[in-house]
Amino acid sequence: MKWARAALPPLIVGVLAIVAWELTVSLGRIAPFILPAPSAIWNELVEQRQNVWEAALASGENALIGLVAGAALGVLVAMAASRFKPLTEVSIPFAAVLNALPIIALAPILNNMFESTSSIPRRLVTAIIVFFPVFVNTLRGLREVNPIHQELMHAYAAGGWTFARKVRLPGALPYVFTGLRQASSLAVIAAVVAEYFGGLQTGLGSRITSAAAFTAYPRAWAFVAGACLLGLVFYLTTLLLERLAMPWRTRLIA
Amino acid sequence: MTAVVVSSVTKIFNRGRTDEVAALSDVDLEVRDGEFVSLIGPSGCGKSTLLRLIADLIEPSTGTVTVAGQGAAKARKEQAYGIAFQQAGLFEWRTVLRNVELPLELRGLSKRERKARAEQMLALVGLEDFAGHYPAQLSGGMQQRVAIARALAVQPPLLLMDEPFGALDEMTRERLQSELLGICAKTGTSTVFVTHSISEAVFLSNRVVVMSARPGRITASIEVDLPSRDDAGRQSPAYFDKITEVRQALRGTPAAASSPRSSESAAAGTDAR
Amino acid sequence: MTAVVVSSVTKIFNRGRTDEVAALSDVDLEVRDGEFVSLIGPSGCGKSTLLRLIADLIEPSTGTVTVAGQGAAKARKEQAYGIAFQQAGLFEWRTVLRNVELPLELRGLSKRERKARAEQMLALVGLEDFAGHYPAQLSGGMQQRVAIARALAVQPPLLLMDEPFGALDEMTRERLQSELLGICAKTGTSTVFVTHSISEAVFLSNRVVVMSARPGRITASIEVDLPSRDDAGRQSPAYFDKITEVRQALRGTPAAASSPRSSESAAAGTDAR
Amino acid sequence: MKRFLYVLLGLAVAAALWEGYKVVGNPEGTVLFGVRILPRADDLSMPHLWTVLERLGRPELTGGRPVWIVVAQACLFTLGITAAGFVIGALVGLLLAVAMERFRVVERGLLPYVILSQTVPLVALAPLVAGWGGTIMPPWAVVSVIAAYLAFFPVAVGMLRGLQSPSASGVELMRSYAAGWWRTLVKLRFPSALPYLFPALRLAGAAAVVGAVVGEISTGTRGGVGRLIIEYSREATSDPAKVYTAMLGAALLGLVVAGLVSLLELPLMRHRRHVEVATL
Amino acid sequence: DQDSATPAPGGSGGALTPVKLQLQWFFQAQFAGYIAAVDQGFYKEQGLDVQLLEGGVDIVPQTVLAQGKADYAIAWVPKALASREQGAGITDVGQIFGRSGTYQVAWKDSGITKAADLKGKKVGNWGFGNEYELFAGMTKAGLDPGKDVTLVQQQFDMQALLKKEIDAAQAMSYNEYAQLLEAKNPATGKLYTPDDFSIIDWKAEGSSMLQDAVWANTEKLNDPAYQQQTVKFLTGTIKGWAFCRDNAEKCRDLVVAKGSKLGKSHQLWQTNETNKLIWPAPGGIGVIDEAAWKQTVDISMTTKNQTGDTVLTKAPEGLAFTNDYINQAITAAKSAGVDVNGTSFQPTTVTLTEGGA
Ligand SMILES: Nc1ncnc2c1ncn2[C@@H]1O[C@H](COP(=O)(O)OP(=O)(O)OP(=O)(O)O)[C@@H](O)[C@H]1O
Ligand SMILES: Nc1ncnc2c1ncn2[C@@H]1O[C@H](COP(=O)(O)OP(=O)(O)OP(=O)(O)O)[C@@H](O)[C@H]1O
Ligand SMILES: Cc1ncc(C[n+]2csc(CCO)c2C)c(N)n1
Ligand SMILES: [Mg+2]
Ligand SMILES: [Mg+2]
Repeated sequence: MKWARAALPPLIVGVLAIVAWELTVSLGRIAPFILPAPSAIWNELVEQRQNVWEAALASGENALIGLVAGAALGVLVAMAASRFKPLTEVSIPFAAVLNALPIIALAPILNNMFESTSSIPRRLVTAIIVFFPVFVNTLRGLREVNPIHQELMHAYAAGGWTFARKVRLPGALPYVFTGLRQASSLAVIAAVVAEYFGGLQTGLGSRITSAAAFTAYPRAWAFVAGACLLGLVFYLTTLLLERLAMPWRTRLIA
Repeated sequence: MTAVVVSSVTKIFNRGRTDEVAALSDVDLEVRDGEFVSLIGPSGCGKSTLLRLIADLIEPSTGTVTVAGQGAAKARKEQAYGIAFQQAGLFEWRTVLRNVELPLELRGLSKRERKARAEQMLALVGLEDFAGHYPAQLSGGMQQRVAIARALAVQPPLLLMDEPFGALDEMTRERLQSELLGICAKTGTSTVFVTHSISEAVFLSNRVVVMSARPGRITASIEVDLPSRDDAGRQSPAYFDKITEVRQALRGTPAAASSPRSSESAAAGTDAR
Repeated sequence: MTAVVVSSVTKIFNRGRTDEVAALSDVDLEVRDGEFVSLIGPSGCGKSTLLRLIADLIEPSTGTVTVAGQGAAKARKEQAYGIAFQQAGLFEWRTVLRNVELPLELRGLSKRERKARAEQMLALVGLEDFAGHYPAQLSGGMQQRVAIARALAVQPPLLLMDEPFGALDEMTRERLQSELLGICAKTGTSTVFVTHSISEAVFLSNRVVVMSARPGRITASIEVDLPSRDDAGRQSPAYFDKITEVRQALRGTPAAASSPRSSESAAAGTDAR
Repeated sequence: MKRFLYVLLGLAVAAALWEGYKVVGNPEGTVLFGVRILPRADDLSMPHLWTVLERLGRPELTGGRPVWIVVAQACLFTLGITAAGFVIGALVGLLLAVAMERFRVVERGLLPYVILSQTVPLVALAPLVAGWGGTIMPPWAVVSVIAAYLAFFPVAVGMLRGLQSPSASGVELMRSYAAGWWRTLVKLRFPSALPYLFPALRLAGAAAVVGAVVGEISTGTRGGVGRLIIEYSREATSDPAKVYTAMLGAALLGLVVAGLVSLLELPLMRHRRHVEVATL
Repeated sequence: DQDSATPAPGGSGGALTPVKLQLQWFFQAQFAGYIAAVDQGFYKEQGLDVQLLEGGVDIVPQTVLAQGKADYAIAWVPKALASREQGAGITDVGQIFGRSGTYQVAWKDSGITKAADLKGKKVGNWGFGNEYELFAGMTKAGLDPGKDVTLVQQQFDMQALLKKEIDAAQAMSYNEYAQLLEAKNPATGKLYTPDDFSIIDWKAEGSSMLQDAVWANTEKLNDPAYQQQTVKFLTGTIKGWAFCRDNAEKCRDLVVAKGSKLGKSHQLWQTNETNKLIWPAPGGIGVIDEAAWKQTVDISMTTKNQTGDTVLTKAPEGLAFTNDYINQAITAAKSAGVDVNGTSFQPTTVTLTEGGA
């Protein structure tokens, strides 16, 4: 009941949009080499499901590894930065600088620094992109310790490590997940777009460009749909993990 | 033995800087074993500072603080006191039971032991049925009861409370006051209790210590001896007399006398939210 | 004329859903011109709901609300009342003066007029020197005074206040109470005042309306007639008697009588923070 | 000011790490279990920083203009595209946020797709809009559209949170003044949303730069840094420092945009508390 | 520049007709003939004001043409045929490049000399539709491109091959191959030479496909005015390419002046190599050779890429190509004294300098 109420409006909008799209293409006689109809994309998706699945697995693996590595790094650096004040002062503006860079454009350089036959460069790009939101949010969480909790732990004569383990980390958890949520779909985009610039031709990105180069737009969009679904899976998985990790939270996404 | 001895204590924050504040000046205070002492005074007079000195959360600029016959630092390390604040300050990621267990955990008690003790404390504050709940599922009053149970968990000889009922509505507040009195009587705990409410101070205390601001000092110490500490007590003339006495002691402070607003506008700088 | 007439009002939230709440049941209330009426009762008894009905912020499920002889909706559109909440709710991006100007702005007064009026209101609450300050630079008590000035800016015949002093310490609170009384007397404003504090209700009001919860209804209406409303009044036996009378009226409510904790644990679901 | 020093310090540390690695690192990189876990340190992959700086001073092609002028001009061009994309994106985001705030149904129906829209890789989008250039808009505007597509998202989400941020009592206060939806928006919701808007704008600025750079590459628009990156990277074999000069330009562009957006908020955010927005 | 006042022979006099030509990529010598024809006024003579549109990663010239945003487009035949299958109404009216310039380059010492040698190797590949000659070659040699080799997305540079990350790299004779020869061999301090590499030339493997062609809008070809314009455009184009055959250095300068970031020696190399793909043109420049066309269509229909897709699912329908206009243009050019066969064409030897500068 509650689910239906939440799911209905987006569902209706989605169905309406797809119907409108289909009608525009078929009634407006728009050639498939300009904009393919949803039905054509669907047919391709069904036909290519094996390829879409395999490409999604390849891109998904890169995105996942990049996400895990970037998130782990983000949390670790945030922990270090929260312990040493000067490090915070340096790292915050520096992370902001890093975030302002068009990192995707780093891909060709990373390909040269590592090797374009491995997936390391694109995983690295993903990790760098993921790093920022996780780092910033975690650091904020770690620094925003409730002063009462601080005094309480002092009153209990708790040491630094105990304090970090029992208060700082669990207190920062909601923030970590806020960062992860943002990072999850970013990771997929980054992994797919990085395929643009080199590396193994196994993922969704190279499939999309390859199909698009042959004006096989329905096929290209079938792979795009795969990318969207992959992003959604990442996002929802993070949401689920968040639920599981924080049973005390009654509401998600404050 | 004396539960707390504060002698000639001065506390100056930010010494030598432009924003130096003399929070406490030459304060002496003794709390006898089993005694319930309230600290009352205008905002910024140093009540919390005094409490935190006793808890060894901050150190005095001059003077000494003794808790249960030993230095405040030693007392803290031995968890010789329990403490509670205006905000319950529960750990939202722990269940009610595990919140109460926390100080026991840090004392290194075994799992079984601390569970037993925590359950006992929850029973004391009447929340045994909520052990598995998370704080967010409780009302403000219930949260504050959990905080009290947590403060009592290590069965400390001394209880320090900084406006623990400040955020509650008056009716819940009165109920918790009665419960607190019952618990203190049962456990024989000495208590230092900071409050803004005259009636609360009078109802709870054996002695109300009145403070004044800038610099913070003790201006009066009023012994209270109500016929009974229950609803009847709240309606006794002795109760109303003491309320008037404390109010006058508060009004009598020079700061309040000079101008009706001066203390507040002066506070604007430090007290702003 | 009567300032407010509430007759046979019922308010049910979320009607027909699983989380239906009967917040008010068959409530009648009259506030005479110039009268100061306090609403008191346990948390969740519907005090705020009743106030918001008078303000036409929500609509009654059944029954009618009349303000200054006209429907509540019409009264709201004519800004026939001023309102203030527990949180001062000042707009932090406006100076004190411009906060007070806001309701006048929305009424379409000229710049000069509203500046003059706002300054006059600030003088009334004693904050003329802080006109150019931003809310964040003021203490809580001063912020609440600005909120009162804002509520009074359109010089409404009726003032609605929902625990305006609830977040302040008792001493600041007592000072503001006296000031509020002075202002109401000066302007002849009728007032409906929601509070949790028995002493506050008694000190301020011509009449204290006591409510009980689940469903919210009025259980008592106690006329108060203190010899004087100043420090002497606070020490008069009449004052203490009325406090006792209100306390008993509150205790006498079935919810509180049945079990010492029942109302609170029941509130956990809706009142949780 | 202090921040600026810290950034400089950070840059110095990064430079030291780069050169330090070149000294100690294996020119062929470190390979572990068949995976190159550390990058190659040879001059082809990681040119010396001074080589890059020196390359900036030399002409692009024999007899041509010095590289730094070419890069600076390209950055300026891309800055224009970014600015247009940023403005379009911010406006669209704002309008969406207002619509979503106004109608709960719109929020429920649209928000999931706003989020979903960002999972569509640019690679897929570019061919669709690439054709618009030269007909309904000048070719550079197509790149702006791509930039706007990335920029609108943080603004829409952040602004929605901001518009929804006023407390219930604030909204009730406006209702008590008989203020309608529009006046409540102007007097209450919009000012309340500013602390949410500016961090969102900063994210949008960064996104617009990425969109402009990638968009230039994909639509073959001439004149910007994106184009330079790809043209110079074709020469990475023989002139490795050259790509880095373009990268440096892109980095600078990102910083300038971030700086400009921060400047926007200076006059408006005085007397205001700062919040952090969580998009998504 | 040529005097623009020269009366246009075929032109209706007066105002020039604006014409847009969509190129496949950035300005480079691959398109020198068109650039020269604009610069030398060959199009103007024909009464045309030609505007050259640069390409990009996501610009598909034949789509731009089909959408009516350009009047003509340069595109590789298989890609354009694929777009035709998707409904793009386009026709090949002039097969400017008679030969394919795609190589697969390997190190000499790797022993890779033919497609079959690629088995089990890491093979660089551009994707973007430039991969089917490679796939056809491998398929012909009995390899499954999806399984028997590791395909690697190649970048715009040749670093991957130089660093031996991949065993064979895709290269255009006129571009990437030159990049290899512009790189310094760290061992000797000198540039690499052709002796360092071995080349698989798909022309030799029999898997080459037709490349740069001029495509026109099929529907508009019914319009006599467009027909005329097409002939004029092709005439100008022929003159342009003939000019570049005879004035390689001048063409190089024109391309460089267009703002290409590649160096002078590189562009000269590219001009020269491009000329080799056009000249000699026994049947006349731009005339579509039926055999080569058939080979292209056959490969397009049978060769599978790594996902099992072919370029075409069925034989091209309708007017996929026509020699009507190019033949008229050749006649016109011939009568203007242009050598349209270049029988005597001799490629020069271009010395590449480091970085192509
Ligand atoms: N950590 C600190 N640094 C600087 N000044 C402080 C600090 N803590 C307290 N002060 C100052 O010391 C004075 C006393 O503060 P304290 O908190 O003890 O007052 P209080 O009586 O508890 O007030 P309240 O009733 O508002 O809680 C105030 O002027 C306050 O601004
Ligand atoms: N908008 C609403 N939707 C649903 N239920 C509501 C709403 N507003 C109030 N209620 C419910 O109506 C009842 C009365 O609420 P109200 O806020 O009027 O109580 P109150 O007396 O003001 O309590 P408090 O002293 O805590 O402010 C409560 O049970 C509350 O949960
Ligand atoms: C990503 C990408 N790479 C290359 C080409 C174009 N392409 C066509 S021919 C050729 C070789 C000579 O430059 C190249 C590179 C493209 N369109 N997209
Ligand atoms: Mg305090
Ligand atoms: Mg209320």
